[in-house]
Amino acid sequence: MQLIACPWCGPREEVEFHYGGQAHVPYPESPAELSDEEWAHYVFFRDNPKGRFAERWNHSAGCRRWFNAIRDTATYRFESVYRLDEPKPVTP
Amino acid sequence: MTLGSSHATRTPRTPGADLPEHPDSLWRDAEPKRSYDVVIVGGGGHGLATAHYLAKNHGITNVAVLEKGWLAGGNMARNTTIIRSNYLWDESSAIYEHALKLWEGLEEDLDYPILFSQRGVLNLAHTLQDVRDSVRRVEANKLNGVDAEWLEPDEVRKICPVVNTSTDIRYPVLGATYQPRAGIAKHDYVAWGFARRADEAGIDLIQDCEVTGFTTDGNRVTGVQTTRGTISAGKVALCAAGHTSVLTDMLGIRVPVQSHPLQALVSELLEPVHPTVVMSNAVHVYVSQAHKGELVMGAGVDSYNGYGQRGAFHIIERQMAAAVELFPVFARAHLLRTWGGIVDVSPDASPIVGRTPYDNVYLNCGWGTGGFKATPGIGSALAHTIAHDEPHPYVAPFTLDRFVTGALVDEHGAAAVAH
Amino acid sequence: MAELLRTHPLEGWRTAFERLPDTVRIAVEPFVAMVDVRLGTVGAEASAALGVDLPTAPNTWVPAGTGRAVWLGPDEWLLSSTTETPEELEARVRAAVVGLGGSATDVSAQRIGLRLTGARVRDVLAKGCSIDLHPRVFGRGSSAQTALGQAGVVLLALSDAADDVLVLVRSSFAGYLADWLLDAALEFTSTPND
Amino acid sequence: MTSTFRTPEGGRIDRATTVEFTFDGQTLTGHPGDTLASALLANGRHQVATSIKFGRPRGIAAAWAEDPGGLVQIEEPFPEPMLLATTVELHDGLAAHGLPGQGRLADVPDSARYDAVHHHVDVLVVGAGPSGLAAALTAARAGARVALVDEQSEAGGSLLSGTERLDDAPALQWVAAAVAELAGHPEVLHLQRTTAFGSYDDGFVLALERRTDHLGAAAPKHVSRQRVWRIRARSIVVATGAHERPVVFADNDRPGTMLAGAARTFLHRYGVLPGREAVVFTTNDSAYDAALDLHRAGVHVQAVVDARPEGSPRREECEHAGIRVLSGAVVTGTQGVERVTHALVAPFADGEVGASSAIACDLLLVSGGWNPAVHLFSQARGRLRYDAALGAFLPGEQLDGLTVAGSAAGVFDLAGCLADGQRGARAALGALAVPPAEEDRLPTAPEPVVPTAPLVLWRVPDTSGADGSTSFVDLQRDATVADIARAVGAGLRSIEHVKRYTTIGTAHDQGKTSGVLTSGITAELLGIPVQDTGTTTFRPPYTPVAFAALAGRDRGRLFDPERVTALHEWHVAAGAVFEDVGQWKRPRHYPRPGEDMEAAVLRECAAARTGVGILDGSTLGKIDVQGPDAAVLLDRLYTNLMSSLKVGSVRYGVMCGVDGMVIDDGTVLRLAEDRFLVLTTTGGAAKILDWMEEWVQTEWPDLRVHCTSVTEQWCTFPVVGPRSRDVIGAVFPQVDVSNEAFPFMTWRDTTLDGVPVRLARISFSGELAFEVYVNPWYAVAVWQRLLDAGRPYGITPYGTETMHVLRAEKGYPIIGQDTDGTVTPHDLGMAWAVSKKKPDFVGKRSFSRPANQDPLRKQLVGLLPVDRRTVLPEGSQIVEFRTDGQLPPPPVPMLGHVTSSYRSAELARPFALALVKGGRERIGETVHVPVNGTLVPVEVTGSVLVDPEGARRDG
Repeated sequence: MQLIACPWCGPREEVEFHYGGQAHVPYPESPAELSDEEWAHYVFFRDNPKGRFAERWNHSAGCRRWFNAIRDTATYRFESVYRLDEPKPVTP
Repeated sequence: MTLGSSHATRTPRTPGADLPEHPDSLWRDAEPKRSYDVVIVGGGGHGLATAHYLAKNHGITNVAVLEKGWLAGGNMARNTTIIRSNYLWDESSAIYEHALKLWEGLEEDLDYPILFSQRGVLNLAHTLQDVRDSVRRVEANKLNGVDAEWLEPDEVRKICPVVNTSTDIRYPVLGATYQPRAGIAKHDYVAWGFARRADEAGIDLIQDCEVTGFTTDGNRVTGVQTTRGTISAGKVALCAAGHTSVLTDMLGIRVPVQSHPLQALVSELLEPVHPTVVMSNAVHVYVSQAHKGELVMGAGVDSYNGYGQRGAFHIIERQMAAAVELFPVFARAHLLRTWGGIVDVSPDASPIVGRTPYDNVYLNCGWGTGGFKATPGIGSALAHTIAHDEPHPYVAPFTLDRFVTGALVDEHGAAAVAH
Repeated sequence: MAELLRTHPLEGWRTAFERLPDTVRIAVEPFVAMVDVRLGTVGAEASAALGVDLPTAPNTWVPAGTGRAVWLGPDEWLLSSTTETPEELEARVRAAVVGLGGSATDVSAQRIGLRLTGARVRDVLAKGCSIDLHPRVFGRGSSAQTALGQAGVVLLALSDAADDVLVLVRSSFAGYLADWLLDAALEFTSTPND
Repeated sequence: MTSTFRTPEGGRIDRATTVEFTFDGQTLTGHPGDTLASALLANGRHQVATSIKFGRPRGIAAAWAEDPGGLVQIEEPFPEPMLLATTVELHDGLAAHGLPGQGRLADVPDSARYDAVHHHVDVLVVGAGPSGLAAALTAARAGARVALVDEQSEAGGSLLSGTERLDDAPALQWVAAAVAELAGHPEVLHLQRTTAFGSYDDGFVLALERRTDHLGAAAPKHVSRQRVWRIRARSIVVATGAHERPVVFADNDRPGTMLAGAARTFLHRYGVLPGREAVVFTTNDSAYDAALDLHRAGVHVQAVVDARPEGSPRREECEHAGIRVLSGAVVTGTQGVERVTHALVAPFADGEVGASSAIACDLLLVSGGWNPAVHLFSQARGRLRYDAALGAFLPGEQLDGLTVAGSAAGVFDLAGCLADGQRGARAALGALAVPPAEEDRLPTAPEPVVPTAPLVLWRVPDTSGADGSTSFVDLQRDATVADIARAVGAGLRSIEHVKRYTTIGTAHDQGKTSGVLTSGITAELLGIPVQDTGTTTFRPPYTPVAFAALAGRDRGRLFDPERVTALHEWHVAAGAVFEDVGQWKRPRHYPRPGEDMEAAVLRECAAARTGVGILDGSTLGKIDVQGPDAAVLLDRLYTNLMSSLKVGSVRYGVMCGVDGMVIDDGTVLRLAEDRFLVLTTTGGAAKILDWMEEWVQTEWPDLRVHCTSVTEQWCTFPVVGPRSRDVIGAVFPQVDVSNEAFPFMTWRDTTLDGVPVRLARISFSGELAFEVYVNPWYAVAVWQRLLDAGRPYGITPYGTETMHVLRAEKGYPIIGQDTDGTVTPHDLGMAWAVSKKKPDFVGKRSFSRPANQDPLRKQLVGLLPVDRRTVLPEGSQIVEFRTDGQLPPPPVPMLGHVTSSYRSAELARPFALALVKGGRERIGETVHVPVNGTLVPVEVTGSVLVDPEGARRDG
């Protein structure tokens, strides 16, 4: 049971949040120009690292805002959360 | 008290108390050799079964199984041991039915008491759409030669009297699909049976041997770098389940799987009350009473990616609420132990098996919650694929390429039953 | 013209609420006009147009005319009024914010209000609310969107002693939440009616 | 039986009151304050049960949750399987019996209440022993919000089991004062009978409070029997003490064999003599206290058998008291049947065991040292380190927000535990930047005697000839040293493998006494250091927790919310039969007396097709989409064009996921240039709002648009049928309802008695229809007005079943019933709803994937059973027509399946919708549907079976 720090509402229980998978996977500029393989990678393929992962969360039971987080998938520990209009933190 | 009375008061052995003993000899703790014809990465159920069938069906025995921890210590030791083949799509039911047929002869094949108990599996329906999906699956199963029936609530009660089939609960049981040949087995016994067979065939089972990288030459992998040195390999099979991505990242292969925690739990030993296996997606619970009498239950998949082999407790709490709702007599059963595994889930909830961009590397992942029940099936099919260097018909539909063409085997989209 | 008869989803619960002890009182709030306001930037302009300074601190509410302004998100508020009709409130607020790139939607019937008062309110809420309701943390002016039991709610602290809380809940969940609250309060009732 | 083993005085029991209980059918007595175990011992009863596998007698071997012996089944006041007699508080009317290994569940539902409470603190202290109390006092005095939880019925921990003194007074006086002081701090929550059973991320600890079990039949019904405390602590002090560790030897499971510390507990806390003639076998100094205390209480202590050659400095004390001390000796076995009669004692030097001689005793106390209770620390993923001197695993690192104090951290003297508790609390406060109080005094404890080093001895070599097959490591699993030897012999090296091979540690006690022993013995057999073996993982819960306690109040009607519309009471009064649609309760049909569903639905359908019907469609999802870019957003999310929709008009639309599969559909009303009302399916309401928010927030933040749910802001009543215009016209006379003024797929605003009402010409039935939108405050009144106005035309309320028949006759799909996440708009025959003009919309790119070009994709078609009688079961599969009317042997290729199937009043025959491979190409063909073993021939038709040209709808 994590305590997740919503950038707006502050720390809330994990149950208040909805997971959104890998962050920073933008919708392609012009999908029509992509090959089937390139499109498939956008639709289905996401990173799945063991360790630090930049991912999307939504405070669904609270302010309903999406935000990003750097979390370690091995320890589950959140290293940082940041708003969508903030750049991905530079991590060592 | 006297000696005589003591014998008089001695109670008979509790039913189920005596599981068959494990044999006096299991496997050598092998040291890695310099080179093998086939290196299987991952000493879980799939890796061990593949090793066994490589030897048994194809006479390939210069094989190493590399396990980063202790043999069969991952999902194989953590799953809820449900075995069934009543999947919706032809491709799925084919491989799982192939597995089920092997399960039925596995005790003899392995000469190991794996306690495969064909007590049947009930998949409960709680909504009208559940009923439609259930009938659809039952009819598909029948046409595919998989034993399946649709049961009305009173028939459900006959098979599992402790299920709450009253109509005044929040989500009344409207019926269930039933696969009589489905059941459970003892996971450790299964894994160790495969391990012992593989070991007998001369295959090296190498523990505490973590893969740290691969040596490649063009589109071939020539060696596997491990914490116990580099091992050159003629062919490499990846059977690492939840850790697949860690390996494919080393190889630069992108695989559309996500690793999630999946929790399970067990109660104390109880007198028999639950003769079958019951699964419910709507009220989310799946439960069986294992051989010794403990209730074994699975909970839901945690939503986030996780390699921690643990999940959040609120999922267990919800699971308990569902269990008590569906089985009121479970109220004072006790949660004895909880644990978690790592399931590798693919976008269509079907496995990804077969060739990779590397000529001599074979992929086997994405089984999600279906891995255990598939064990002998995928073991034999993957062994065939490795031996003949072409996908066995049972795994042919499960290519990586289907995500590009869109020819998914969408057990997920079709709302088939998980686990 | 004669107004149409209004019915409240919790009419059937009135007697049960009346049986509650003073330590946990539950009162059904009368219908009020509520509007959901979305506005990117709130400045003097907005305040002037709306006649209220929308609170920019998360998890807070402020009095606004005859009603309240509740922070729902970085660009979202819930405005209520006890004197305007839903249509009047939406029209007024919409007129005020549209020019500023905002929007306003009548949500008067989306939620119903339950006012909980008494020394045991915090204990009752703690049975299904995971946020800290300690008076030092959740004093008057605090608000929270969170879950109570299995219902999404907006909680407004109306006192500094956590003994006066307004619970806003989606209308379709009202019956569930009422049952949930009565069940949670049972141990504080002298004459258990389970 | 009289309590012949009860001391004349002392203990924490209420001797003035006697309670009656039954065990194995025998009526016995005890006192409040007893546990079932202490009461049994007081009655001279050691054997509680027989073992699961060998049927060997088993007795009480410890005094609390670590007891491996005393498993019981509770029968009264309510059956509960498998509890430890040592943890069951005695009460009048308690009935129990010993368990051979399997518990029994009650066959009636449990009527007790259970609940959960969230609690937030600065400092959580687990354990109210000397360390925990000291920690709680320090934290409380500093003004912190504190929770102190302890699993026993009263505070004191180990002090309850001894005769220690603090500040020159009995230590329990200090305990009482500490408890009183804590009670004086308003911010302190002090819970006894509360077991912290799991520690999770970010200071989250779960604790189970047993609130009424000790009250027996007197337990109040309206108070929860057990409560799960969900505690969020900014900092945690774990002061959970230590479990005494036995030494393994032959026949060490015989009742009368008990941990030395447990004997002290029974003596001092419960006033019970566990025996009359004792032998004490130890490898450390702590057991000397037991020997001396029992001696003072009148027990004849035959000998203290100390495995250490040099013995202990406390030897003199014993000998002065006339107790024989045998240094460099071990117990090699026992004699007796239900109860120890002799201990076999032999000299022991350099691991060699000499010839043994029997010493008569009815009580054999054992101490092999102490295992700190590191469970919570380990659950919080703290690494353990092996301490060779103690022969125990200790916390091996400092965790953020969690400190281990006292004997849980390997500190075993009273003064040290008090100081360590205070240290732990100060560390916790420090992390929170809370200064400790000026006045934070610890009581003075007597100087500890410097102990001699304990000897780490896991097992006494088996000289009985039984080869370790009666040397029990896990009594609950009947697992022995011989089993571990077999496991190692079989080639196993990992402790996890050994555990699985032997099943050690998997029973009720989760290996509290056997875990470390197994590591030690395995290491010995493998000839490797114990730290290399390690322990198996400590998994929650620390002690077993009842399912119902974790279910809490989420049972029965609170299991899952029931969502209802403003008209629910009306539906109930009208005798509606309800259907679960997600969390909603929707009327499925309104049977009249004597009607079954089929009859009711045929009647409701006929009304809608020939007269007028009315539906409560309020569960439909509704989203208000506002802003200058509202149309742009909808164009990107719907497959068809929405920006071209005129204000005042309505358009049907389909939404797809990025994979090109249909996820929802519905109608869209354009309210203004910059405002739309989007209707979704009932199930899609929340999903589609989230879908819109996700795209707007994460991909298109530049769009000036806002989406707000108004699902419960509007009730929706479709008034359906040829006479609907008459009804609407009568209720809303100011509205020109003529087709010219109010055509199909337009909407109009009006009022009713000053209440705003929106009317829309939308038809999900294919009939002339008007949807009435109104604020739910007035829903009942408006619904009633419509019924009154419709009475002359026989207006008939209808439910979801009739709605489904009507829409199916028109070939309108239900997303989620006629689609399953693998269906595109083209598959549904809705190419017309897929814009060719728009350069892109969500899902468009996926349409051109190879699999989407497959002519054999499943397509939505109609099916007409040729026999005009059979209602095909929904879900039925479809196969090629078989001239012989027989199914070939499996596998039989399938063409698709029946998604919807009904009896049609309009068509006077059953019909169905189905997804069929290349279905549109097959229109006119006959295929087979297996139904209960026979092949039913069905004709493939188009999906629209009623009024294909739409004359009724548009008229």
